[in-house]
Amino acid sequence: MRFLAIAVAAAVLIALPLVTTGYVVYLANLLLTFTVLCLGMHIVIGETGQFSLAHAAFYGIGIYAAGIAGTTFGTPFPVSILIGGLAASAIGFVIGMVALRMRDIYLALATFAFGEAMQWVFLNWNAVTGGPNGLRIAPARLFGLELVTDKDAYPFVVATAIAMLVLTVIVARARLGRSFRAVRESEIAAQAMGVPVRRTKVVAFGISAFFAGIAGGMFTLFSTYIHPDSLGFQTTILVLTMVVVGGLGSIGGAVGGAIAFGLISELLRQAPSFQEIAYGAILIVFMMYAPKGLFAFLADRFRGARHA
Amino acid sequence: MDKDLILLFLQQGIVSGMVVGSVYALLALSIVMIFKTSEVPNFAQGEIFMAAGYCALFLLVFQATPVWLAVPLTLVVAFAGAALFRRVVLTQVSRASGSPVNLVIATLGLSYVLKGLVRRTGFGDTPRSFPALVSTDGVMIGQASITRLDVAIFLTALAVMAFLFCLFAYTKVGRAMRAVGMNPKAARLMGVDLQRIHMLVWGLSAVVSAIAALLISPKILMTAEMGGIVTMAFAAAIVGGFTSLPGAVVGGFVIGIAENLVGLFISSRAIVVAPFVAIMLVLIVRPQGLFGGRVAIKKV
Amino acid sequence: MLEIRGISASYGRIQAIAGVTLSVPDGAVVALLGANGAGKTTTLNTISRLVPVTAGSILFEGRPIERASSHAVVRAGISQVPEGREVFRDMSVRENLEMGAYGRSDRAGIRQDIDRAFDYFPILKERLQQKAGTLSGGEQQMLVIARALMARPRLLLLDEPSLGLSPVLVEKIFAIIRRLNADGLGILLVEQNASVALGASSYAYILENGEVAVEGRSADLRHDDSVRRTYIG
Amino acid sequence: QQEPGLTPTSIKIGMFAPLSGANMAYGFDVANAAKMYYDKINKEGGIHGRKIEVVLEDDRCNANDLVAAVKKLVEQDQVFILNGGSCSAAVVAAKEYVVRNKVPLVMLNASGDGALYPPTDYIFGAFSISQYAVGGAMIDFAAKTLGAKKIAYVNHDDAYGAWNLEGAKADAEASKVDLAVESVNPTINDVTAPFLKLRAANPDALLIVTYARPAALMIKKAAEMGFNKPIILSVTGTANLSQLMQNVGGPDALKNFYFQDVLADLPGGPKIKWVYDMYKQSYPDLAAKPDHPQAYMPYGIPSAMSIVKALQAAGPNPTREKVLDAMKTLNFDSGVMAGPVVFGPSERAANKATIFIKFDGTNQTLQPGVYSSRWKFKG
Amino acid sequence: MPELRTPLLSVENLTIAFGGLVAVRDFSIAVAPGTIHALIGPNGAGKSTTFNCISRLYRPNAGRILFDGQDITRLPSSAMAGLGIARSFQNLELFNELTVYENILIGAHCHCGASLRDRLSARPPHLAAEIDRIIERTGLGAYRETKACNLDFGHQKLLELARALAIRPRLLLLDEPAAGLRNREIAILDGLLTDLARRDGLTILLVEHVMQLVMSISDRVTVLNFGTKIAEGTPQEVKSNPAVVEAYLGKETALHG
Ligand SMILES: Nc1ncnc2c1ncn2[C@@H]1O[C@H](COP(=O)(O)OP(=O)(O)OP(=O)(O)O)[C@@H](O)[C@H]1O
Ligand SMILES: Nc1ncnc2c1ncn2[C@@H]1O[C@H](COP(=O)(O)OP(=O)(O)OP(=O)(O)O)[C@@H](O)[C@H]1O
Ligand SMILES: [Mg+2]
Ligand SMILES: [Mg+2]
Repeated sequence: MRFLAIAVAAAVLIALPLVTTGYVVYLANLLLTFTVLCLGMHIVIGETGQFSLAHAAFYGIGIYAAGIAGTTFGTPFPVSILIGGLAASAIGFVIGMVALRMRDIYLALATFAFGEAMQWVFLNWNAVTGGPNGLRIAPARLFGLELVTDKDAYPFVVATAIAMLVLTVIVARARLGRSFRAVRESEIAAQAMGVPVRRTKVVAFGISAFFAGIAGGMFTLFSTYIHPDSLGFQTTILVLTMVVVGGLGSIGGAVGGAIAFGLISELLRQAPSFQEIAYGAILIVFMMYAPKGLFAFLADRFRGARHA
Repeated sequence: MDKDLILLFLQQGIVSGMVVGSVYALLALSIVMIFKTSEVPNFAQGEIFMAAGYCALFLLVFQATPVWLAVPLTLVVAFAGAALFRRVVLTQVSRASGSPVNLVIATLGLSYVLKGLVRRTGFGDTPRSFPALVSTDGVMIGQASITRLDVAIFLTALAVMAFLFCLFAYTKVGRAMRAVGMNPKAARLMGVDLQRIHMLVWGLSAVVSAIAALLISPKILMTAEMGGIVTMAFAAAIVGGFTSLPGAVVGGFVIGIAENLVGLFISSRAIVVAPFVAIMLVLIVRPQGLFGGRVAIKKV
Repeated sequence: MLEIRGISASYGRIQAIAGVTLSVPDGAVVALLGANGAGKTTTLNTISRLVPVTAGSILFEGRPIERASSHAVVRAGISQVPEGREVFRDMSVRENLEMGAYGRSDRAGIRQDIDRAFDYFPILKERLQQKAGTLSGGEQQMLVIARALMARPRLLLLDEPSLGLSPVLVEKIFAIIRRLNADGLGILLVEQNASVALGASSYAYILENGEVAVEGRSADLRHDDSVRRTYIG
Repeated sequence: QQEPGLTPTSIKIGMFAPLSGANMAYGFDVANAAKMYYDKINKEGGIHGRKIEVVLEDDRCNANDLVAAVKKLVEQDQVFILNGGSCSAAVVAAKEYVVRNKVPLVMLNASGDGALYPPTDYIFGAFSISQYAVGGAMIDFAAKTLGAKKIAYVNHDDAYGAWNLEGAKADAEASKVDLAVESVNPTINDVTAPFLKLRAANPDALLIVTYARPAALMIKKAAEMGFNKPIILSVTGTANLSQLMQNVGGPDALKNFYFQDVLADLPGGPKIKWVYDMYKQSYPDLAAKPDHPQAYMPYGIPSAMSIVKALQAAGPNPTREKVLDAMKTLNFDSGVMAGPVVFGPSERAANKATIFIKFDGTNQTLQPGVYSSRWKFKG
Repeated sequence: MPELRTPLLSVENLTIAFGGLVAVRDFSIAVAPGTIHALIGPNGAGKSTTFNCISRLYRPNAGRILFDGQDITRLPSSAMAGLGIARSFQNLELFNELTVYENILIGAHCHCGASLRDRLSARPPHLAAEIDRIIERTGLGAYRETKACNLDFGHQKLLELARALAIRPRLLLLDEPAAGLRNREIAILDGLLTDLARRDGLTILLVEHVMQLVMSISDRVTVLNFGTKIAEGTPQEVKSNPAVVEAYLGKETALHG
């Protein structure tokens, strides 16, 4: 069953650029980028039970860092992506250390405030980010190779996304992942089991920022322009929605949510006049009738069908 | 900058800040109410506020309904709509999962639906206001000039806060509202009708938001996007500790004043970021907010 | 006063109780015993309507309540002392007690009953303004019992009331139970300590894997060796 | 090699605009206007026998969605030419892509200066007006006609604001006037601070270059605080004048008030009546709704006209290159806008002309003259 | 003679107050290695509070806590497991959404091995045998893959104990482990705790109200009332101490329990 799913996914990923247009590949690139954002969100919310509403900010830091590295200093793109991830996680660690003195709702709101403040910084730090004029991003380079089209970028986007997925699985299965979940379930008990709660939370926060930064780096592989408008709270909420709709707390949910929701959102562009209503209604209906997420819902149906 | 100017700026900045802060405060009160009883930050509060405003606009301006009828009608609609949403949608959501995040996402869904509906009416494109319910003649406070409407907004925020405070602290229903938030299972065992309490809370909170909308459409103008102001209300609630009603009001003032003082003494560009910097400062100094009780270590 | 006929309840796919039938006669103390996980708590929760029943019926004083809402059940006169010390953590002891009287509006009576609670558990009076969440385990247990009595129920469902109480207090709790029963209160008692429970009750049911395995007069069960060996241990 | 989107009987135009969400007001009816103009051309027989086929996409005014829409139109729908973009920051995101793929992009009503300067061979825009010209013309008018020496200027803190301020600064320098600038966020709720600061500079005129909502808040605040110098509102904030009057609390606030416009006539004036009539005829259902047509609707016409003109000029066997060449030499009066559409070898912004109108709450009085900016792009 | 050996845990002059309420006052206790030491007392006497001080959840106002000669009064709570101090919670603090197995695995957090493979593995092989043994000893075998929140109360209490054992503690602090258990399970617990102390050499500090357990397994009993020590000695000594009977045991329990 799982093997089948992986095989199908692999076949789709390989076939995609061969049978479709650059438009579809662009969507795929974007969705894979959001998948990595969702994985980062999953680590902090799904695994550790902490809220981070600054995801778009870390994503932005990743984009600007990777974009500037590649465009101004001509670093090869694997390095740029890594710079994006490291820059975001460095700031994530610092913010985490300050913010994690707070609990639940306060933490959520403090990160929210940080996200908003960061967007303002993107908009006003003209010298670095280009401010309201946005930042042009040169095509990604690696030695002689230059990624110009979406199809050029696609293999690398896919590879990065898969690497991050594998990394998520490893982290979740490992001792670190267990300590994340312990913190999520009971901080007091986790402490008594020898889990340093605060440090664990900071690490989760930093890793999640790292993922967001890497996603930012991925974005620079196939995009030529970034504007602070795309880095606001809306984006964080979109990622959160994807994670919840896919199924909070499971890696499959995070991936599936990103893809399903990205597609829904793209399809809704075809029905502009009812778009917002439809979007809202989908969220509501999902929460009412498939609260464990799309994938749990489908799996249940599937199982039910087999039993019947 | 000379001294007189600084003095004038300070006075006007603080007084105007308190007025806009009152608006934030009213919305923050709506948010805090719901949060106290269900641990759900209601992401649709801004849109409930917006939709209530459009409801009043429609009645007052386009149907020419007299004020004495339009105002209560709006409040009733707001109450009923919110209570119904709580009853029909959120009941099912919490029955299905119980995770607060799911409830939050459902409120997010509501916010999109309301925005979409208002836009469908076609009234949402132009910023609008309806005639002020209170006269807008000027009043001087020191060197600061504001309007009677501003004073009314300020007093309303205080009155609503006092009302809610008494409700929560001193009445049986209010106690039940808190109990439901703390331990729903035990509350049911006490004979509390969870549904009714939740509907009541949502209804009341929508009414508070509707009052805010009625008062301030001349102040900030109505657009389909006006719900975005809820960000400031969240900021106010956070600064105030998120579960404290007086905190919400003081938080509103702090944010309003911070916006103005930052705008006056630092830069107009920084106005938007002022509330968030204020949040971060407050939370760094006092992680539980100004009025939040001490973050007690859980007793085991 | 309480008649349960063949009720079943499940959590998702797990069936917790299946076809439990039991009754509490007017003003009687009935014990419900059984191993850990036998379904005792679930049975009480179906009566309080916290867990939906999938089959069977529950009659309280002749009226069916298996479809009623939990608050209606409380109004009808059934209070539960839940396991796990479900206090309102951030409310003071006084407020917790007042919540117990939620369905009542006779101020004088409530005040009287609060005094009675202090009579039973003097320590609560000393802790009046303390937040319930910071009480000691036993203090919380006392509070939960006192709170349930604030509703002036006619039937009291007790889920392991002696849990975590000092031996003196256990004695006292059972003395209180006897006193309340003498005043006409019906009691359905879930209790791990079988000999104590059988001593305090007139009739008893023993649950096993969600079904009633044995029932009988408490005095008989107490002296039945096979029952002792198999179920009470 | 076959040009995409072209058959003997049809020519495919890819349009994109915000058709949903918060920014719908900036593009929905603008796209409708362009569409109805294409319909008119089709009814008249099309272009060299080809009927125009429109594919319309929602770009949500958001960079990611806009790029998706553009890529879909170009790669999936294989359109011949792109006609879209109502939001400046978002449309700039498509710049590299269309240039690299050599697809002509004719914007709808986005000023889009960020994609027009430095000029490329493929992108044309500012059919409503270039933001540089908006800011410059405001200063020009205030200095020349009102004789202002010290000018208070409020703009947005976004790309729009940055561009119009640059134009304003160029003209301020040329006219030797002092500028006191406050940049505010479009979502501002309380304009007390920027207003007090501007008033403290003791200006001869207050120029407001913002959207309608902040503009109304500013005018209202000025009235409340007894400010009696002239107030001039840029075209960005003039969407609905009667509503503006109500929003500022009545005509008292408009005692000394002017607004900028880029249409050829007063709103509702005879010169542009045909556009509104055509709209009513084409979209009777929409026209019956409140607030429709949306204020910027007419801006869609000149952009469609330009495409039609360029296609006609490119002859019966058009290629993208031929059309682009024709675009570069366009010079015609649309009859809709205050100034003609003029492109040139290094000029990609269609309109730079504005008019000013005095408004007291009921009467509109056209001020003589057409104003523009002295700002020049320095490569 | 346990008293002669240096204590594994000694609490010296511990005092902690909440607002005006002094929950524990000038309390000292020494727990000899390898013994089961019970701490009993009326409800609200300060037993759990003492535990919370030892496991560093509360910061005492005065006094010292020594573990194996080392002063741990200022160490962070999460360092306790590493030292070998494990505890259970009277009101349950389980990892509710995780399975029984995972709960226990997190108990073994400090023993996840140094090799990368052990650290990355979802079910570290080097722990498998140990965890199996713990599950078997605590009678949770049928519930390995059950989520903790879906267990009944009694089994949740056992899981608390199992998880604490996975820490491989030298000192086990048990807060009411028998609450909610039936006689039969109490008998099993009795055997298990004795076994742990006698065979595995664990030191156990036990807070419990089930006298039948306390009296049967404890080497020593300390009685706390209103935050101060009122008696200490062997179970027999304590049981016949009139002050203890008065404050805590009650006449009936003293006679039969
Ligand atoms: N929320 C739940 N979800 C799933 N299963 C549950 C849930 N609560 C209880 N169960 C299961 O239902 C069965 C009956 O549980 P119940 O709590 O009624 O037992 P009990 O007799 O009260 O036991 P104890 O004496 O230990 O409290 C048990 O097997 C338990 O695992
Ligand atoms: N965080 C706190 N704030 C205020 N009072 C507290 C706090 N923690 C404990 N107390 C008080 O300190 C006293 C001792 O509590 P503790 O929990 O230690 O009792 P205990 O001996 O464990 O009793 P039990 O056997 O009932 O669990 C109690 O009266 C309790 O109300
Ligand atoms: Mg039970
Ligand atoms: Mg205790």
